[in-house]
Amino acid sequence: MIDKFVPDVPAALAGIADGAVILMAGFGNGIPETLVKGLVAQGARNLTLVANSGGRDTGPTADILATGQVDKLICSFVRPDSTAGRLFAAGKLELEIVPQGTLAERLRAAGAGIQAFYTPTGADTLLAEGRETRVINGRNCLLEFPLRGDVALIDAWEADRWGNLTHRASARNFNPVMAMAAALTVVQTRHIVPLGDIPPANVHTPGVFVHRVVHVPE
Amino acid sequence: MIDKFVPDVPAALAGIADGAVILMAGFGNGIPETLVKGLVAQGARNLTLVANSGGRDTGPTADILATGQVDKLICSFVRPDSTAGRLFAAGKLELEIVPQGTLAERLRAAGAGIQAFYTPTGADTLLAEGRETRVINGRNCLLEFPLRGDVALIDAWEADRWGNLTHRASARNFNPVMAMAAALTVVQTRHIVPLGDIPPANVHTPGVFVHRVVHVPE
Amino acid sequence: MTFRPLDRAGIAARIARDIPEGWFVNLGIGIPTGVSDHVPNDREVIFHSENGVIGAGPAPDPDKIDPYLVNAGTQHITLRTGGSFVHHADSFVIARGGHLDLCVLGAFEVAENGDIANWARAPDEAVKQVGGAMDLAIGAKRLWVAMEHTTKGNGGSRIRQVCSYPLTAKGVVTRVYTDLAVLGIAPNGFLVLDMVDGMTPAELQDRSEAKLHWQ
Amino acid sequence: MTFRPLDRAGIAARIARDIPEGWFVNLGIGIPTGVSDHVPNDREVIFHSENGVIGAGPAPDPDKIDPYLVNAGTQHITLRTGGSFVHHADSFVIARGGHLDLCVLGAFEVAENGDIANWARAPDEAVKQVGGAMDLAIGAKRLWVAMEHTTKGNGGSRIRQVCSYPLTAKGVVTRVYTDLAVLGIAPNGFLVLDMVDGMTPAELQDRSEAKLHWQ
Repeated sequence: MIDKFVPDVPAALAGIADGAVILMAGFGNGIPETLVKGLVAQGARNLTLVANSGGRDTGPTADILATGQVDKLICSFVRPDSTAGRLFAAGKLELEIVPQGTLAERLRAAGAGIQAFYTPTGADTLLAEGRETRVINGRNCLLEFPLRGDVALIDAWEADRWGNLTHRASARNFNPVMAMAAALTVVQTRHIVPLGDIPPANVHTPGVFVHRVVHVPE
Repeated sequence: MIDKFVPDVPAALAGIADGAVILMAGFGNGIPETLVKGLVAQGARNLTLVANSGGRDTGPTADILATGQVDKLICSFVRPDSTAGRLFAAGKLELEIVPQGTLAERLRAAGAGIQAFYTPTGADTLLAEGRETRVINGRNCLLEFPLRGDVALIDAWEADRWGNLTHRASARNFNPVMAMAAALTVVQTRHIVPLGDIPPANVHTPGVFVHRVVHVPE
Repeated sequence: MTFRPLDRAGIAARIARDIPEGWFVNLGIGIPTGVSDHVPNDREVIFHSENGVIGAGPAPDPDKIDPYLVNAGTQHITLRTGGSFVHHADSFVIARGGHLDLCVLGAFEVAENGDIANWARAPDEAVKQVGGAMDLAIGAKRLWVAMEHTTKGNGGSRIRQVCSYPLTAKGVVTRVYTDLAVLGIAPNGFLVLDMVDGMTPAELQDRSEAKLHWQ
Repeated sequence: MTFRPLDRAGIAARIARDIPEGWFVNLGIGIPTGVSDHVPNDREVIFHSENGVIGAGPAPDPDKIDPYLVNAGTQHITLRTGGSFVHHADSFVIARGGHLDLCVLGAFEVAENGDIANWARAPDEAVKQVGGAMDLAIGAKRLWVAMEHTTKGNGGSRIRQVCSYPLTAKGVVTRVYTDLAVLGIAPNGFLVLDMVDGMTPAELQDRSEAKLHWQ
């Protein structure tokens, strides 16, 4: 019997190695907060963190950045006045800023086996300096490569034992996209449901992209 | 009030011009059969038809090919013993064969504003002859370009007046992907539902991709 | 008679006037966020938010907040009847694939060729606050900019021959709404479409670094 | 003792034996389609179909056919509890993105470097029947081939030093199941993993154009 549930957060995060690339979903909500706390406790170091933003002074992103576990942050924006902004200013954090749509698309490309793609986003800007570009149908485009994670930390509303997930309202955001882009996809879910409970046409993240699920009730 | 419903099939297909690129969804089911019949009646010529396959001797694809309206067929396979196969053999139909996953991805790229992408599919095969390739991370890849339609013909199970759609079971197939890839997306739906009836988290094709909807009860 | 500049809400209201029913619209942070407040409820305009919200509605009553529903500014919102949710990659299919009838962004500067600069005031701060602006700027059918005509400090014009700040995207702006005027982008540069009451062509040109054109 | 070749169902059953619980598997048309019939119900293997079906189940009773539910061969199927539907692009995210533990395809020929030819017997017919084979061949974690060891006509071997038919993909096959043997692909070529009862190494080599290796 396939059963992707694990008993607790340490089991969910077991084996995450130093140097891993961690995809952390969420955008205002849908953040896997308990898993991020678990990663702080787990203690892996020299991590690369991929997230939509660098966060603020408190909250999951700030918390894990403050431990010094993260060497590099890949995200679409960093507030200068935030833990991430100050660590960068102090030379303690490497930053790679990626436009938000390109970030989502690079994650999807990793999940989809696309080896590279051309997008007009960011062409003719400072982000294009020193990068490969190409004019296609009269539009200047940047060549972008997939962004693959070793581990994705995912938030869900419901999960079944095959790892099928739903996400609630705008808490969906990066969750389905990051789930498909990592070698190990770990989910925290508010609710556990029996197999078959989620209507087959309304699974938001199919279990094929999910490896471990831990129940984190509200 | 936004209202994408049109009274009948001629109204749904009004304005389709000679030479148009027509995306026809479906794979065994989920084929917009009534719209295809309507396109035969409408009579636009010199069309390029994009579909998963060349069909058989009967059915929507064979029917429209048999009229001579279609100059070129872009699809993932053609049975030699079919209307499409015989028209090709007789020099009356141009063929472009695209691997099925690349076909889906090229359609999505058109919908997503991706200007080109690299995929290993088809590299090192006859389909790569004379084409641009590139080795990325040790894998030989083909450069593929978006496949945009002037018109997409779409099948749905339910539709509301904003054009939000659901598709039933495996009848989903190419429908959401082609809906996003055309300048004019025309839908035939089995059921009309009030706005708000489809749960917001379970819309399969958002109305933003849909322009006209015609009710075709079973 | 002296002219009366619009305040920020006034700019937002002026933009709202020009958005017809049925448009699918993304509003950036700053002045643009206020645009939806000025679209009457019976004119159906569908607002998109980058985090996957289609049909974003106004802020909820404080006792009706859904913690799972925010907009791209992470403010609590409601969902209109008929709205739906998609994931982030699909949300940017909408933004980048030409499916938005309109995106309204704030900006530091707009140039007469349609260049927009809205994410950094200097190259050395440039690598930090991009967000979704570059995606929206290249992807929408129409890009309107909402900003004050001149800077607060020295009164320098934001209506430029060439942008002095790092670009967000090149040649994409189709219209500019300021506190003083509405400008289109024509092949030969800025085209004045409207001015606030009491404004004269000479006074508007005086506050614009780029040459203005009249029809 | 003479050897007894497997029939097509026998090849399918032999493959099924090697698929562990929990694998996510795509089955091509031909011999592979039969593999699922030989996976016992209590061993949970999830079958994927290119047209967006995750968790494809066996054919329904004739009176319980759902016309909206077919597999990639457009045959009526059922959906297992826990199964789900995705659209075609997402379905090929699964196929091309490395999410299939296994794909089983039929083939005309396999070469000792893992090349597979399964879509055309000659270049001039080559541009017609690709379907999803090229996507599946490059995308799955493991690609197993199910085919007869030799051709029906002249008994020529399908186990080749170099494929003589147009390739589907280069260097991707990890295992070959024939009516006579199970072969792995090792750095130096075909490695015999199993043979049918009564088969001898010499007889198997005799039916193989490529050199076989034994551990």
